[in-house]
Amino acid sequence: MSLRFRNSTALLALAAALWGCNREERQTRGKPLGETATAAMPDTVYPGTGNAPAPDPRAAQYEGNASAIAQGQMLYNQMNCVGCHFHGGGGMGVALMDGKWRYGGRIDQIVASIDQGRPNGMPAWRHRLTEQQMWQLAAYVRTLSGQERKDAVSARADEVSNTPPQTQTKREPLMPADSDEQ
Amino acid sequence: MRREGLLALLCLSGCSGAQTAFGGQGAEDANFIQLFTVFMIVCTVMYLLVSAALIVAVWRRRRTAMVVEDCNHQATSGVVRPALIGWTALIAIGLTALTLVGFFTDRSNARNGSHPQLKLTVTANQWWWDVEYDWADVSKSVRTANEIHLPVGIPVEVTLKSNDVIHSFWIPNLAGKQDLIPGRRTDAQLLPRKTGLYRGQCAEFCGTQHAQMALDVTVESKADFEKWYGAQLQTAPVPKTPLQLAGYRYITTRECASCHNISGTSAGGQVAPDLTHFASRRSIAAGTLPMNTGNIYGWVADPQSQKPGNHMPTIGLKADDLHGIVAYLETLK
Amino acid sequence: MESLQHGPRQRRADRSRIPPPYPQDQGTDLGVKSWGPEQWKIGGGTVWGWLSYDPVLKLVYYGTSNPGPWNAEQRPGDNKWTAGVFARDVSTGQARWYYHSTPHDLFDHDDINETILVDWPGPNGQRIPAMLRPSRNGYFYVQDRRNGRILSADAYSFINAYKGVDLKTGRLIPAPEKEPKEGRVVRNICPGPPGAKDWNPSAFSPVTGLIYIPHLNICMDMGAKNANYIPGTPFVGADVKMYAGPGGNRGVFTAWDPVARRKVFEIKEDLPLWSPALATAGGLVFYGTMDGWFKAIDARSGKLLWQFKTGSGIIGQPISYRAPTGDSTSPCRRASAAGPERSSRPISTNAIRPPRSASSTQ
Amino acid sequence: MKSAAERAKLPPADVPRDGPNLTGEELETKLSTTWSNPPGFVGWLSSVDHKDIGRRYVITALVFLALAGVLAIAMRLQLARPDNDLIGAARYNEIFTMHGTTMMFLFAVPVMQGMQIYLTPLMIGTRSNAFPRLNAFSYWMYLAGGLLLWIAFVLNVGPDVGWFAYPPLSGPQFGVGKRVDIWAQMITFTEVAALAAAVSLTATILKQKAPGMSLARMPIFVWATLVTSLMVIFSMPSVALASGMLLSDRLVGTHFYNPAERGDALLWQHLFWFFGHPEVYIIFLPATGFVSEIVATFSRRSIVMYPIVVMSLVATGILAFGLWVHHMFATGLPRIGYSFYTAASMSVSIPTGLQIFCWIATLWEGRPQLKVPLLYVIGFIFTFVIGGLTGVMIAAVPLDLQLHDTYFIVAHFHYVLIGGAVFPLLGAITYWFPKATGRLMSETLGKIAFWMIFLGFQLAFFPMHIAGIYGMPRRVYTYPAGMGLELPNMLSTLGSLVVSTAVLLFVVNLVISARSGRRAAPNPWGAPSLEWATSCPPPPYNFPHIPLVSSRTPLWDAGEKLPVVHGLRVEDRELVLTTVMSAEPDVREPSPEPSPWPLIGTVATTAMFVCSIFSPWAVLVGVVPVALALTAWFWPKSPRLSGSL
Repeated sequence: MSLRFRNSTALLALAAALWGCNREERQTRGKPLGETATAAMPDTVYPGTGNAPAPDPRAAQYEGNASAIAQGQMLYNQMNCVGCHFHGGGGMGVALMDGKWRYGGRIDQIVASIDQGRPNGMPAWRHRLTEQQMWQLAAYVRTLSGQERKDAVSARADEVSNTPPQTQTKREPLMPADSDEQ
Repeated sequence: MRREGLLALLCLSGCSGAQTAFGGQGAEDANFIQLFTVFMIVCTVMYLLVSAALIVAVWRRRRTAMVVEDCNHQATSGVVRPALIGWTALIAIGLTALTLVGFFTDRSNARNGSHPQLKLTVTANQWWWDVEYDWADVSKSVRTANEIHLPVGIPVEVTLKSNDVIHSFWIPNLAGKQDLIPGRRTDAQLLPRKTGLYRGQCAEFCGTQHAQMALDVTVESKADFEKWYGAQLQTAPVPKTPLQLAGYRYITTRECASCHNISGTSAGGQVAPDLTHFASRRSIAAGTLPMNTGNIYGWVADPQSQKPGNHMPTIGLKADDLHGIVAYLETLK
Repeated sequence: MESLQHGPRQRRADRSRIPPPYPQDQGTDLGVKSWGPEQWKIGGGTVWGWLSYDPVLKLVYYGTSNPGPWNAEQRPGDNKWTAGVFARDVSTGQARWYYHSTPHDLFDHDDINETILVDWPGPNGQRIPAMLRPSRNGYFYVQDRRNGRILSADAYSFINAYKGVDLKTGRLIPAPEKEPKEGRVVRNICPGPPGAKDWNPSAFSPVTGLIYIPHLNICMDMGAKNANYIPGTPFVGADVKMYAGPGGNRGVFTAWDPVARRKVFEIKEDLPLWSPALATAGGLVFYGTMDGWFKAIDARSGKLLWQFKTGSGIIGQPISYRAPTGDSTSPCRRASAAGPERSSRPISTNAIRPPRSASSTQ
Repeated sequence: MKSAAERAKLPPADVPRDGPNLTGEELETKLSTTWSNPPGFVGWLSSVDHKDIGRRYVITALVFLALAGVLAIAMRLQLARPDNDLIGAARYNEIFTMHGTTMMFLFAVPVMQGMQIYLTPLMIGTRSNAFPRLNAFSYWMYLAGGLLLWIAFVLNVGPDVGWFAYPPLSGPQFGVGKRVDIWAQMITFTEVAALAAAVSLTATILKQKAPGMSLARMPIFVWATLVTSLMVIFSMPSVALASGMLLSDRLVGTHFYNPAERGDALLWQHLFWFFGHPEVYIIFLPATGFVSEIVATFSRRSIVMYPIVVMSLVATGILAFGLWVHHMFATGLPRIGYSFYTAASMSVSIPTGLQIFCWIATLWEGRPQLKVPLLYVIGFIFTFVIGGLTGVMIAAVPLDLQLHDTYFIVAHFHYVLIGGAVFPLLGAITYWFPKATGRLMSETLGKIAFWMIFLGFQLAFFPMHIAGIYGMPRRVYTYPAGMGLELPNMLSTLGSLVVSTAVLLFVVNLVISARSGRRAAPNPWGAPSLEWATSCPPPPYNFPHIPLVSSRTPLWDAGEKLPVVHGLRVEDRELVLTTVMSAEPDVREPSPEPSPWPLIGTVATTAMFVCSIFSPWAVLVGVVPVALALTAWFWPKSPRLSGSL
């Protein structure tokens, strides 16, 4: 086979490997033993705005990772997030399927919200959930507004149908945090 | 006598097995062994007939030369037609007999399980068993995980549910398997005849850790069962030593309480095995590790290395937290 | 007053002299025995509805809320003292009697609705001190408030979740096919979780002898699942989808004749009626709708006499009072606010004089 | 040579046809130019010759057999010792899923269909399959499905939910990522391929038998092919529908298998096993066809009681559709229903019992020659009957409740699939190797390989019966010590190593003999059926003149010269179509030319199928190129006279 043909197939295989492997990577242990510092405290006056902290290196490991999102979906039901946020529509808790993120919509900012809790009833899950679980939850929460890649998401859960299939959810544009209603 | 002979024949290595269909300690499994013996005999006879016929047919007129002797390669000798009729009759009669024997064994199994005096509900989850004893007096019902205690001689009805995928409830020494299917209620009947320690296992592929989803079954006398049941009704003991207190405080306020339940404490999680009488069980994590202090340390410190892919996360505990937790867990007899 | 209704006997000091009216409520420590072990501690059943007081009998009447979690499979047993009505002695706090309207509640049907105390026409002309209650499970209970015995219990709204109330044993007859099972949705359960009528009180008019019930017509599909208990988070364990009941309207304003035990008239409203009712001596009945219409209807015929558009949905209680000018027509004042937290912020409006012509043409 | 257009204008009489005045060398050169592939690589890709397609099918299937065999060795090494950590849980689940899926969908069915495609035209005396381009399309779709699955496996996107993929584990919530989608789409590929091949084979058998070859004179292998093809046509749509519904559940959130929304996990099991059980007979019946042919040739006489054997084939084919619920005895369905399926499962062993009787009777009546193919047949009977009898045992509900999903079942189906289908296949490859390559395989190497496979197989799979009874469930990546499972598992691992070396030896024998084996005469075994009437390897047009058949064993009864039929065109591809029952010559039918469009159609369909894993719109957009390819494929050629005789 001509050199050019062999190189192109090798390149294609590599690209396919990269594309496929991150989604399917099964990371069973979140991080090595020992505690790590959680995300830095956000600027409390206009949380989620201003100079958002540098993106956390762990984001790449959880964003678009199918098994993390699946675990997050299980935790979302098990940790009673459904009770307040329903299936993304919101009730006592804020809606998670729209683009408005008062405390920042990036995955590490969502982890900070879960970790530290937020006013009006969001409990702090630090020490109630492990780091890995919080990152998995954040990865799933982002799928409710269509932020995650469509091939890593599960179309529905084996429960009463509630939202349109997340594989078809339109990606909500992330609105700046200090948008109209404070 | 026939069964013992057969057992000896097939017992290649130590058939004291805690998980073998040849245990025969349950009514249904005893029926299985008898039926299995009947089928083995009939099938062996048929097999010997076929083999003998084949060997004789091949050896009788084998020739090395590759030539068609005479052209009458159509003629068939007189013996073939009656042999065919005899063979067909033999197969038909044999199969009809086996079908009827199988049918009546099934009926006797159903009769054994028709008047249960003890009701259980087993809910399968991904890779552990949630066991509840449905007592007539609701406040006396006991909830445990990955283990079943049964009084000998009492017919038991087990209602089977699943919270996620299809599993299969199978304790070979006692009875055949029944699937646990989400959205459906199936049931299994057990009638233990001999006391002893047995082991059941999930028999339908249910995901990453299907291989390590076992349950310990203890069949004991009625008195021992009552004693065990009474102990299970008690709530968790109050921690005494400071180390146990530290463990108690960690478990009831931090990650563990989000999933596990310890009756009598504020840890009320319903989505992981009930730990109220954790230390009284024979194994950890659905039969993955035998119950001893070293294994508790190993499991709590890093469950993902013992049973990779299961839903218990590695918390990354500091040493003193770990000591406290293990100390407290060991008080939960 | 003791808000924790159940618990072992010594906690509740319950020495009710007259036994509860029905066998289902008789026994000792039922508050613990009718639950799984330790489940009564996280079983809910608090009080948040309406109370009534009978100065003559010196009894206080109130209902208790639904058992937790909504997934009934997780809490076997009758789940005593939840979703029922207590009658307590006002001085000692002893429970005189208790009636369990919805044992082992499956659909979040608290029984905290208002209990209207009336004198009921007894068999041979004498008066029975009775208690009327349009309950959330859809039955209009008429009970003898001295001992809780049921005089009548009829469905005032469309119900398929229950088959009726057995007047001899006082027990609600369940519909087995409507019982939600873990892992499988049950469809078309009426009434839905907010019940046939939610907390918004109805109004009794001694003039017409009718009860004016602003209530819902909502059915649901319900799927139960294993609820996890984490203090500080909702302990529900059910997926519910609510939609309009038969007829397509989500609200009904019913005038109910408790003696004849039938519906005199009803007004179909598109949106669910969460506004209480007010019946006045002038033969008018006032109520508000979710889209902000404050309406007055004729007490006898139910004809719409007058309506006024307010700025937001109405769930507040309309009240009437005599103005200092001594004018006979009683101006109205009601609070209207419909917000998620349901706190009703009164919006004072100027006095509303019902059009003279309308009221005089009765 | 005149151009096609000019030939179209010639009066029928002047068109050059094969006959007494146009025969021998001159005819054969003309025919080979008409029937050979266009030159070059594109010509190779656009070949529609059933021999090319059949050879490609068999070779590709054997490659997949080797790949799945390697996975089997990996599994056996992991299970050699208790609590072994050679392979992790997730990886082991992927491996056993790939082993099962590849063996069932990418080896067993395709290799049987490949042999059928290669042999059927030769055995019924015609020049090509009925829909040659559909055949080519079938192979390319099969290849595309196999590549999709194995490329995904290499890229760590391989399925890990078992070859049966029961929802809800394979459903949208628990079947994480795109693993199960790829498995389900591979099913779509292999179903389309199998259906296409089955339709082509059925039409070939019914319409293109040589004149005189009535249904009662067809070789038994052709009967097996007919029954198998009809079974494919009736069973494959069931799993195609099931996997389609699973894909739509996973991609657009439908609720076919969602128990919470009134879907049902058992719906999948019914649809899958309604296909699943006929599939194992689709694999087994062609093997009985091989056995009948080999037994007839090597005992030097025709099969005893031909009608009984044919009736048994048809009965097995029909009964196979009535017993799928014996895979679901543990799912809590009504018990009385189970007893009907027990009876049905027992009754399906009667026709097979009759077939075995007839083979043994044939050996009894004839003069058996202990050549390698016959050795494989004898090994088949010894092994398959054990598997059949354990099958009868697990047909009874009380036994199945203990033995279901244990290693007893693994032993059972390896006995009936390897014993029942792979042994006859190896015998058939040895038997028809000279016809396909013109060279004989070596007898000594063949015998060594046979005995190693036969004994290695017993060592590998008989202990699994014991492991199953000792409580070892299926699909476990490890097992605890102290349950008595150590010895059976160690023996099984040793046995599997013996079997793999033996298969290696067989492949070596294949490769060496293909190049330097003894040259084969047209009929090296003195066999009776038509495919031995033409040369080894057969020319592109198979037969210079279409033979005339007057008995079940034409070569044995025809003496020197096989009577032939004249009158087919020479410069155009033409076949004789005969009536279905009595094979009276009916009409001369033009046979389609080689064309690259089936391959292009496959590429378009592959693009549509693969992209539809990721977005439902791919189905709409992808249909356009597929439609274009099919239009070009069916574009009518210059008009030609298809004169009647």
